[in-house]
Amino acid sequence: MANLETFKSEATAWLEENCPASMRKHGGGADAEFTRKKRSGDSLLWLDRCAEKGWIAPSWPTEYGGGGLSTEEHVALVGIMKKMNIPAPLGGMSLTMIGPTLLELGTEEQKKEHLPGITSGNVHWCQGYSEPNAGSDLANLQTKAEDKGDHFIINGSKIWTSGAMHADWMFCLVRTDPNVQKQKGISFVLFPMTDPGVSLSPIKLISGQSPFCQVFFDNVRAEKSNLIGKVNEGWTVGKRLLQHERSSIGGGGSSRFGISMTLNDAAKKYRGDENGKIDDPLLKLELTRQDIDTQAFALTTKRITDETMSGVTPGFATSMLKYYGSELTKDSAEMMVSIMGPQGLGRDDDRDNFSDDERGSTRAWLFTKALTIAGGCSEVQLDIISKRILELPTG
Amino acid sequence: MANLETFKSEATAWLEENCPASMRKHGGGADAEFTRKKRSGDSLLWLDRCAEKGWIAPSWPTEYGGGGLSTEEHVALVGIMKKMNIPAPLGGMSLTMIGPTLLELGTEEQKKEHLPGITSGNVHWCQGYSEPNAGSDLANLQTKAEDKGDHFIINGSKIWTSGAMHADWMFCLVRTDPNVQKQKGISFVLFPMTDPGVSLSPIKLISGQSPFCQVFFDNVRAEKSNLIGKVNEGWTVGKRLLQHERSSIGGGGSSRFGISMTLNDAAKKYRGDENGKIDDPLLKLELTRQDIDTQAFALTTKRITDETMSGVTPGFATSMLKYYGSELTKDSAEMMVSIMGPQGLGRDDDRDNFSDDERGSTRAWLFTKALTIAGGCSEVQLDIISKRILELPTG
Amino acid sequence: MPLILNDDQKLLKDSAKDFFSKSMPVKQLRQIRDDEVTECYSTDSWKEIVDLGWSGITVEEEFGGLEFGYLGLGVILEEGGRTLAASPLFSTCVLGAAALSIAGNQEQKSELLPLLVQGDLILSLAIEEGAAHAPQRTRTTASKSGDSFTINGTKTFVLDASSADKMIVVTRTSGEAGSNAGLTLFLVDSNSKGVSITSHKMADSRNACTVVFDNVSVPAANVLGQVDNAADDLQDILSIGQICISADMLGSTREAFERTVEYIKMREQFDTILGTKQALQHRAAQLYTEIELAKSVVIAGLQAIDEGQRGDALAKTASLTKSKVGETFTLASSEAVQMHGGIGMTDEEEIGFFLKRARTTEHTLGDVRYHQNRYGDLLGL
Amino acid sequence: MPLILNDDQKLLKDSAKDFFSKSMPVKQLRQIRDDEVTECYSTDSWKEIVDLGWSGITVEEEFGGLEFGYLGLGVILEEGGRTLAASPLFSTCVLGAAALSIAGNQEQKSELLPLLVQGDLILSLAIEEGAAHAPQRTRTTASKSGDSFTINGTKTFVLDASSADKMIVVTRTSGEAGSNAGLTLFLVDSNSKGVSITSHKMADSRNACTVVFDNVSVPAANVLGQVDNAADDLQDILSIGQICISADMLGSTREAFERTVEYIKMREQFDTILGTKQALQHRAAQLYTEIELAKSVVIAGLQAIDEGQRGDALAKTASLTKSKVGETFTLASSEAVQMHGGIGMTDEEEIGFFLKRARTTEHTLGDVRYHQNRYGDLLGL
Repeated sequence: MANLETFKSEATAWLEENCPASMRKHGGGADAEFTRKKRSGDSLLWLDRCAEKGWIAPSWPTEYGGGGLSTEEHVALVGIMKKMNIPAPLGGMSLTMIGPTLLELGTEEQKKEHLPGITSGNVHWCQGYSEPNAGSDLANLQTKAEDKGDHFIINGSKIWTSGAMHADWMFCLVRTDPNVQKQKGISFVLFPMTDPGVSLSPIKLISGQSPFCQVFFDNVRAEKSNLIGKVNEGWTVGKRLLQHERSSIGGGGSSRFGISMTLNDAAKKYRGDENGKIDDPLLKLELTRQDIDTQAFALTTKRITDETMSGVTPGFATSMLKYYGSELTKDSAEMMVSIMGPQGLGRDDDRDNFSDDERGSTRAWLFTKALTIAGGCSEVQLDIISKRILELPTG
Repeated sequence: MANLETFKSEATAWLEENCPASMRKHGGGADAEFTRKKRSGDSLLWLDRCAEKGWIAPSWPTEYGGGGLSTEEHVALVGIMKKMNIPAPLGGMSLTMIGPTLLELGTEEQKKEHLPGITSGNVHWCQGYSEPNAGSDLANLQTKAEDKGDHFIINGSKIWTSGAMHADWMFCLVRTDPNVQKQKGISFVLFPMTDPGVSLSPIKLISGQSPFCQVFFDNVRAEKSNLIGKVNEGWTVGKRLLQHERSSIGGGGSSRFGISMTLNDAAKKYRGDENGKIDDPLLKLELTRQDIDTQAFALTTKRITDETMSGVTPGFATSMLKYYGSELTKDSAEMMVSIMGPQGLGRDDDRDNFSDDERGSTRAWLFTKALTIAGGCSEVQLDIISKRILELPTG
Repeated sequence: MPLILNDDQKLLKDSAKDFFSKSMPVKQLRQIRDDEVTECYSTDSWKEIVDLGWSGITVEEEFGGLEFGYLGLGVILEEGGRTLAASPLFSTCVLGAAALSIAGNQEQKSELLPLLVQGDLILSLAIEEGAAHAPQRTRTTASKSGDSFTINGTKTFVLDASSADKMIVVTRTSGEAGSNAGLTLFLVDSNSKGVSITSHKMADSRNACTVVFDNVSVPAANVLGQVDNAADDLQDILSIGQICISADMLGSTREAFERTVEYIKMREQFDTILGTKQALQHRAAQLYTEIELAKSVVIAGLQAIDEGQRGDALAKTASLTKSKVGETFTLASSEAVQMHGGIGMTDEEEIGFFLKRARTTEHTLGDVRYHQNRYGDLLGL
Repeated sequence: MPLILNDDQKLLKDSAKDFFSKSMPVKQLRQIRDDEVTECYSTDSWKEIVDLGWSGITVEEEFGGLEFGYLGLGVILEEGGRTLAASPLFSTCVLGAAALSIAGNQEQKSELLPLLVQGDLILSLAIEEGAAHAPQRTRTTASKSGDSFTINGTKTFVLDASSADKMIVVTRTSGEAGSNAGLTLFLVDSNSKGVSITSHKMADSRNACTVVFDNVSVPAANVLGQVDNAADDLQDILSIGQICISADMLGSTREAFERTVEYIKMREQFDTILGTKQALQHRAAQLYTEIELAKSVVIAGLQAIDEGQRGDALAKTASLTKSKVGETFTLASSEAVQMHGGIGMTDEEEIGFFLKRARTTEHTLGDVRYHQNRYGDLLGL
């Protein structure tokens, strides 16, 4: 363990020196999903320094621009950063979804082509999974890819594409064989969003924001060299990737909405007496229970990570984490606006009367309703738990 | 309304004079399910006086020994008795289930034969519905009745027969045609429990009590004159009777277990400070919510009764009342033992260390677990609500 | 009293259902929001409501009202809740009219109630000062100087203040924040010197304002009720308000639920109609049961007002009603969005309006926490 | 520390599973109940446990123990919980051993811990005085007279007191009921003059006693820890007890859940296997998730003890653990009975034993209410 201790003290020193002070506060990670070209100032500086150090993706191999850290070192680094209140330099599905999938299932050429774009903070990816009217029934997809020898020509549409307006590339499930059972005949392809056949239509949400698009494909070209896995076997790749997605959606937190307060802080501010003491017994109880559930869930995430590191396959445990984590985050966001009372219920564009924290909380409240719907809704996760883990029979 | 006021003052005067003081306390209705021959003292006196007045079944026609009261008068009488803390002279399924069913569907001869036994407090009925392994799937019954001209010969077994050891007669669902869809081919018959072919085996419950029996039939004789409805159409009669059962199981209360305290009283006694003030905020909240739900449910029962009296058919609302009422009673019993702490968890036979209230609460806690299982379990009621009321489709 | 509507009330309910669904559907609210209408309601629709006589439904005949009672007002509010109809009905004809009827003297009533009934007086109750509903913690002061009072303080979440002619302002004339003694109600002209009103856009597309009183001078004749002793009157006004807003919430709850049931009856996923899924069926059935309970507490609450229940008894009824309905509306609107899935997350689908409305009404005159805590106190626990 | 068992702990878990399922299955508990065994446990089985060395699993080697830590003890308790194994392990080797280790002086430890490890000393903690767990409200007094103390008072729900050689008695030597200051722990021989022990039959077929102390004279040498200042030691002893009983409860919870899942996999109704019903599936999946959380807080709690966490930090961990596990066991055992249907209501089926055990362990060292209230206080809310 001596080496790990050395690593920890070196990491602490490096972070102390390189992470700009303005990033080291709650909400400092607000830009986490933006690539280099959308950033400026300290946020850009922090991204660049991490890219150089390899710490955008600390555990990926150095040959692709990662940090080459062991799992223990990576866990230690995350712990140190959390303690120092330092945000991850980059977040989003490039790192959490397509990256790990390429590392696991991509060819050497594919890794070399795509991973450095991620680890340098230059390339942003979006996901082409859901389709209009398919809902949680992902496999029921209609976007068609026609085999043209060295490439495919794609026509159709995807919906709920997060960050499509900022994305450089898309990873996409397409139908390459319409004449077989729906889970078969699907392929997993990558193509650039700059293709002239790609067009976008933003979807306005109940939160007033439009973070998602419907994406239309009109003869879009995807090279065969960018096919992950075999033709017609993309469903397996897609499902593997979803397991990464589940653990990441399950987590989440308030910082991405730019909220600088914890629930307990907010309760003291909005509902406390002069000393911040909360004299509403019911509110105190709700905060207590939320804290207990949050701690228990954090311990569970840790336990399952530890089990995985000790060689146990997590399997469908990700469904449990996704289910509980997304419900918990949703409840937490609901509780935040409920604590703020009317101040938590302003309209998004009313900057005069509602503070950034308040508007952020309102947005988070409405946006987090999607967490239990997207990425396989809670009901689907419960179906998976009951069938795959508990092995309850199908009717 | 002048007549109703007269009725009220006369009823009050009669009750004041005729109901023995020992009956007018919480728990005074403990004998309510016993017929004359099991009673003595004030409990017998009260039964006899009511029988004479016709107030064992106040709203039944006087020709069968009832009180002949109008619905308004009956409602008023129940209200007065509640206010005066006077228990009903008789309870149980003779009055709430087979009586109303005979009044509605029996022939004149059948009414004349069976109703006076109930209104005089002499005859106790039990129900032969459930069978071993059938659970909530009532229609899946195997007890066979063979047509012998003027009578049937019955062979088979019933389970969960409440009060079979005290019963004089049974109303029973039997299979008269095994070769049709299971809901068809069922008949509804009555026969005396004194038949030599009837034998009983008590079922010991988790509460330590044995209020139910398994009942075995070995060539038991049921007269055809005691067939209610037509042969092979007993399922309709049986279902009608169940609607009466549902509203009665949904209700229930603590008094039948001989508990002399309300939840709030118990909380003050077991958990309060010197002044009975409860300084446990969580307990206070639980009591508040239970009280709110109880009030809201009582208002709902009243509203649906009022709607029925104004001509609206209650229909499947009884499923809602049964579902919610049984869950509420179960929760209330659970809360009672939880308030009493270890004193609420004595073994039933330990009379030295646990008071009657405590032992009654432990029994009620364990026994009320059956309320959401028997008479169509909660899951079946929710199925009925979703299919019959909400008209959600079947898969 | 039986917990049912009489024939006149049933007729009124049918008229209200017809009016709101035709003249004030949910899409009217969307239009008002998108058009950035200042009042956040349609003045034309408000005029129609006045013409139907509904502005005076609880007001005594001697002041030009219909004297039809709160059960009558309740069915109008419930049907309005179904279409999320935005109007000053709640601020003016529930809170304003109740304040005048309960606390006003004969002169104030004869002068103002007829104007209110005719739609010529919009009233607004200025009570809240922070995130939590807590009248006894009022800090806005009114200090006497000669024949007038000077008001200083800030009120928040003042519904419809942007279009109000007068405000009923809860102030403290004596005592400490936290005490019920020392509260006084004032009628204050909105255009008085020193009053500044900032209009907010709320998530539910309604209007609420922050109102600052900076040395606002009000004649003593504008005191509503007794100086220092408004607490009892105020409690009754608020109880009536809590029960009436519950009627409004009940309508929205029922509509959100019915739309959801209809949606899952037709939506297909994995080649199956969603509504055939037993897990959803049971959740729908449980929600149905909760709504049945909510219906009962609302009709019982309205009846209690009509039967003259007042004071702590009415406060307990009001807390029963608003806590039960509040929980149910929150649950029903959350389940509605979840069961609508992705489509429910879009602004294009109307179900999101119900979710937002659930949360603002939740904070109107006390949230579930406030009412459960108070109910427990009133139970003597 | 990773939240997993090491290889030695895994081996121990396998041995424990094997031992309890073979030697102490649920039917042993039924037999003990039906035979009206006074101690409410099998002395033969207890001897086997001692022979396996488990009585000394947390005790330091210098006192004859295995010094294997609380994570080791936890897996034994969990596996014992699966079969509802009744033994003095909790009262003696958790509470008793922790009290001696934390509060005992060198002499007391050297004398008593070896006896405890060898199975020759049964201990029992006499702490409760009413329905609610509330150590600071202790009213049992100990007054000093010369070289000894005189104890007066009544203790309730004293686990295994009927077979205890000595009791550890929580008394008040000064201060008012409600204050943490003034508490003192005593070691009292069960056969002392003035001690009367009444054995109770509890619903879970275990033993608990009411112990009356009537002018019981105890030498000053029997004070465990410091006079008047036992509060901190007591808090640590109780935290350890709360986490350990949670491990026991977790085992019972998992067993009840697994039996239920197996039952609905085979039970048929309406010509359908119950386990195919989606509403039951979702409830089972939610319960599974809660149990996963319960597993995490138990292992983290045991680890915290082993890592030397003490004081308020350990109390907060203990409240997290016991409240989460308590809620889960209550839910799991209630769902188990409901899903077993009528058969679950019969004494013949074993599932009812889990329901009863859930409620007595719920009241052992603080119910969910106590722990949620305390956790909130420790959060500084």
